[in-house]
Amino acid sequence: MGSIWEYANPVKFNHTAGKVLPWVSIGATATLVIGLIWGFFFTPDDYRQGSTVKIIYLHVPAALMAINVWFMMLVTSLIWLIRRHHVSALAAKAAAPVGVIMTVIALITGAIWGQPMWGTWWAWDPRLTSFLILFLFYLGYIALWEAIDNPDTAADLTAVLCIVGSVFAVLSRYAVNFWNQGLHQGASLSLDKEENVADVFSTPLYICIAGFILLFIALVFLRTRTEIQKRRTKALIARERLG
Amino acid sequence: MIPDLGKYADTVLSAYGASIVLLVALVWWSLRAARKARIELEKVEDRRNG
Amino acid sequence: MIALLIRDLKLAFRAGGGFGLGLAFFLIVTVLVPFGVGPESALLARIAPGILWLGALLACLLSLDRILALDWEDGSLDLLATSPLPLEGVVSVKALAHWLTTGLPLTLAAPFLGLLLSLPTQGYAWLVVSLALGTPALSVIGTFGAALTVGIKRGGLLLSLLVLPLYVPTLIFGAELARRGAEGLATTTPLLMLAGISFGVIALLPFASALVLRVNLR
Amino acid sequence: MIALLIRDLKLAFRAGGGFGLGLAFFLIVTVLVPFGVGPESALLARIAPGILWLGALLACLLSLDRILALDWEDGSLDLLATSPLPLEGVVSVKALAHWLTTGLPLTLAAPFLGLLLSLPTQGYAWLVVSLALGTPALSVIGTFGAALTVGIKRGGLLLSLLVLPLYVPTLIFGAELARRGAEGLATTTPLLMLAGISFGVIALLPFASALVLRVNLR
Amino acid sequence: MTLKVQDLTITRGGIPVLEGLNFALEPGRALILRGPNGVGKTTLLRTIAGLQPPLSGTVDCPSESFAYAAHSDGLKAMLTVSENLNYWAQVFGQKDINRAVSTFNLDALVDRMAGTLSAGQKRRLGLARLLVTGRPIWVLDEPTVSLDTASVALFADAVRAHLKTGGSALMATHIDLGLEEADVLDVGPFRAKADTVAAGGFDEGFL
Amino acid sequence: MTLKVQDLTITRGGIPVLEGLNFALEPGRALILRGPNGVGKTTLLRTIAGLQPPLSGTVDCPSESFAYAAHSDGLKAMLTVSENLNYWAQVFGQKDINRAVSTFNLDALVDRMAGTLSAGQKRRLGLARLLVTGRPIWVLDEPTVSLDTASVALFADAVRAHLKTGGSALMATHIDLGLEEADVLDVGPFRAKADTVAAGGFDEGFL
Ligand code: HEM
Ligand SMILES: Nc1ncnc2c1ncn2[C@@H]1O[C@H](COP(=O)(O)OP(=O)(O)OP(=O)(O)O)[C@@H](O)[C@H]1O
Ligand SMILES: Nc1ncnc2c1ncn2[C@@H]1O[C@H](COP(=O)(O)OP(=O)(O)OP(=O)(O)O)[C@@H](O)[C@H]1O
Ligand SMILES: [Mg+2]
Ligand SMILES: [Mg+2]
Repeated sequence: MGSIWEYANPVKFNHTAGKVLPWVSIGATATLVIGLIWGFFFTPDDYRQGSTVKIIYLHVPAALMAINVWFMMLVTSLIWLIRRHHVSALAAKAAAPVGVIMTVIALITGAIWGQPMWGTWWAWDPRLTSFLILFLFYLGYIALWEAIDNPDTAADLTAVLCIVGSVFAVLSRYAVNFWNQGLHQGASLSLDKEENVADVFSTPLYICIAGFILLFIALVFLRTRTEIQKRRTKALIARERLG
Repeated sequence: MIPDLGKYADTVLSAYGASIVLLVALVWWSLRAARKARIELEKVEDRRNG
Repeated sequence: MIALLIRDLKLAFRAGGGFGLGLAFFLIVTVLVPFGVGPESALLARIAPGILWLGALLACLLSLDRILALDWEDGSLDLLATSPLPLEGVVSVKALAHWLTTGLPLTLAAPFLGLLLSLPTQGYAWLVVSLALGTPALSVIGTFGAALTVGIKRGGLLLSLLVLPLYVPTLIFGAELARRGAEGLATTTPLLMLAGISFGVIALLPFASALVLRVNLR
Repeated sequence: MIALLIRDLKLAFRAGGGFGLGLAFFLIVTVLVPFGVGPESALLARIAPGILWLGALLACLLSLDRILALDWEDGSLDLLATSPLPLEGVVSVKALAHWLTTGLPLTLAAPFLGLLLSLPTQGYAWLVVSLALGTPALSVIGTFGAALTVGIKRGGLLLSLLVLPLYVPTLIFGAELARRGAEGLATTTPLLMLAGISFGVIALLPFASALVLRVNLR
Repeated sequence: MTLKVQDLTITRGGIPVLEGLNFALEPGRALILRGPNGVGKTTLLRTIAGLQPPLSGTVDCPSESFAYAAHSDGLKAMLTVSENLNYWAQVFGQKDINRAVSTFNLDALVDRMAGTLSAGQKRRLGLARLLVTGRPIWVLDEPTVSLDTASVALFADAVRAHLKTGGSALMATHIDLGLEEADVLDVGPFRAKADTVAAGGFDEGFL
Repeated sequence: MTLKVQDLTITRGGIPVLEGLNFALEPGRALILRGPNGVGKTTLLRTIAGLQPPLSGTVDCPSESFAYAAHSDGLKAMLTVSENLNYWAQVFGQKDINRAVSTFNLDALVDRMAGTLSAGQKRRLGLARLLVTGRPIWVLDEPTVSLDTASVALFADAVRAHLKTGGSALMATHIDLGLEEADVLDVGPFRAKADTVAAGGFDEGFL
């Protein structure tokens, strides 16, 4: 097998990605379909929230992914800055749009859920607010990638932005907490204190989370490979020009 | 078939609808970009090899 | 280094007055707010600290692309990078010049604008303190953003997009400090946080800015 | 003429997305307001129409210097002035391109941002109407300002200073229209005034802009 | 279309720089302006192209007959070479950019962003723009800056071809273009003297 | 201070443009780079000046020994000629600007804003900046663009004086500078070939 860094070689990565991708995709589709169907059709309503509790199967996995995708980008950015493995930088680039969509899903499902639960689409609750800020970070990150032609320059700049941004994201989270006490649920995976009720909801929820994670892995493999191919195409065209 | 969602049917359905549309769009967009990149690359490789 | 500072200040004064204009923008934003939200003074007093902070932030933001873009376009930045000055020093001086021409005048002018928005009497001191502590952080963070976008043709709006989320903590603590001051509440926590952010940012961010600038000059 | 429009739009999309970024700025200003003035939704709802109008105005303002300055710097404007296109047409097309890349997306995005500021339900339609009527005036007036300041190195802030007073009537009637709409009051007067300003400005100001531009090219 | 310049006095920054200029440029001819740095060649060309008014005298030709090209080429870094040319072609009501592309040997570069060209390549693109204007009189300010010898020859050929079709060209330059058929006018002797200024105009109080 | 360039391969926009460059520049010597437009002279000079990293090979000289001057002169339109020079002198730890002013015949212009100079006057000011850097190796990209013959001679004299004091100069240019003592290096033959690129690096997947 050798060291993990071998996969930082684009050729090797493409090869492996090609082999792994179908399986991950099938796994992602299967778990997502099972989890969502289970959650949507075969769970009872919550006694307080009624049927809206079903939204949790989308909302929580998306919210978790939104944060973790950024975290993954932070790690790959550091790897790029320290070891200068192109695949690592491209993986960060590939992950960002997925992260944005996850953030948007969390925001939209949250907003839709908030309407019946809190009587408003949007409140300046700390958790909601920090998600909005995360969304802005994603937008800025993607815009910076788009704005620069030279791929290595873009990789360097976005990597630094990602790191500085992470520090500020943590700061904002603290600031926002200080600024407003919220309406949002605390971070525990149980809706009610009684164990038995929670179980009913939590098994499909775990399946959905697994599905989102698998989907993310599949998408990142696919998109990273796309980015690698785009760069190769660009390099080859440039080479043709040299004659 | 659809379970009884009570008075929150709109809420739940629109949340599922919006999320699934976004997820499908993301996947579709990624696949399309992948296909485009592959075709481009093959074109260039062919030109180079033959 | 001092030559650089003096030149930047001179240019700010001559080239259409970077200094007067930051101030003017601040003034105008504050003046436009009553046109937008209506003239009741109770309402205005409540939103005054927040709006003043927001106005200061926007005035800073608007002038960020002057920090480096002009020097980039005419090649000065290339020449500075090959000069004996360390790039970390260059970006720090640039941030300082930006603060002297924007943050400082804004801080001094804020009390007068507070008057226009019926800010309560006990609020003035805190407003000035919060701006004096917070605007240096705005300049330093802005310089980082300017260094990130320096190669990009007319990156002005991209710059805003990148910098604004970075401004959030400063804005929250700054406005909170000013607001609590105006309402006579305890101010220790936001004061400490604001000071912490400013010092942290001033100590660390210039290294990131210099790094990024070096990449951009390649 | 159409070639000019197409080129401008192309450039706006390519050069770091003039289009997405105007929008982003609007979004960010609106998002920052609660950080400044605090999160209570009753307060936010009251100031929402005014703040949204102010945000749209600032987003326009920030992008004004793209209208002519880039073309000036690289000499395109000299070449356009010697081309068969009438300068009046050129400035009108520039204003149109600016509106399409800034005003229009802002108008379409405003309802979503209204949500963030807890705008009352009946306010949305009026908000959109007021922006749809008012933003063209902002673009045309802005083009005039850009033509006035085109020769000045980094005239960005001077431009803001000149243009903002000219924006005041539009802002007053626009925000008034949106506010009355949100509060369910009569809207005829501000509606008529806003429409009058827009049409007047679109019909007359391009001549002034062309005149000023010609002077600046000398 | 003959360009006639009569008794022209031109100003820069409010100060007269050249005075008493008289010359004519017939179709099919080229005229090269020479003169030391700062004498006022750029100012003269801008005046003739109609970008600034003369202090006195006349330029006897409508400004619609000029194609002006100066130090800045009006190229957009974010548009490709062909998009740049197409745009100017459309502005000047022309269709075909192929001749311009091939004349200045830009074929290999048509799909490159103008921003990624080297100095000389940018210049070639800027000159190619002249061919899509369809205007008879070229007014050129130091057209061959940054060009290598081969490209200077391309340019000379382009000018010759333009003259053949009845066009004419007015150029300011410091280096030799290899255009034997061109006349040369040294503007040095027309440098404005201090007393021109007071020549009894409305503004004599200022000047 | 001898500048030694060994086996240098340089890239622009991620693409190799010149490869296998080897040359040395002794104190007291000048070297003129020639080559067609777009071959990579500007890129080479930027690499040597330390503004961008080479793909491979070494530039054997600390970047503190270079004074770099390119197309854009780093002049501020709103500062006067003497303010511009003074500023750069201070940045480079020098005091005296008089020699620079008189060498490039700028005496009459010292109090003019740099923005109101003509193209050639600006260029002279840009070149005068070299004299206030106090750096031994001049790295110049097309230094004589827009200069008239007299100014080109001034420039040649300045270079000669610089060489006499043990400095050296590396210049890219398309025109004749009248510097007989300079060596000439044609970079055309060093144009990168397609297979340099694939030289088995880590990133072979891209290239
Ligand atoms: C736009 C609005 C919203 C956003 C951005 C949002 C964001 C989040 C985030 C980030 C999490 C993950 C928490 C974690 O595990 O660390 C989460 C979890 C959750 N959210 Fe929301 N939320 C929103 C609205 C709502 C609403 C309206 C409700 C229902 C009343 C809701 C109910 C929940 C629940 C039950 C969890 C699971 C909590 C747990 O971890 O046990 N959210 N939300
Ligand atoms: N804004 C200004 N105010 C005052 N004088 C100016 C201004 N701009 C230029 N000048 C002066 O006008 C004169 C003519 O300038 P012009 O650019 O026409 O010269 P040129 O012949 O083109 O020179 P070059 O060969 O260097 O390009 C110069 O002496 C210049 O210094
Ligand atoms: N950003 C970029 N991306 C890709 N290629 C580029 C980029 N910038 C420049 N090039 C190409 O790199 C090559 C080298 O350019 P360079 O500016 O070094 O040439 P040069 O020898 O200085 O030419 P000139 O004599 O015209 O100034 C050119 O062919 C140019 O087209
Ligand atoms: Mg000139
Ligand atoms: Mg070059």
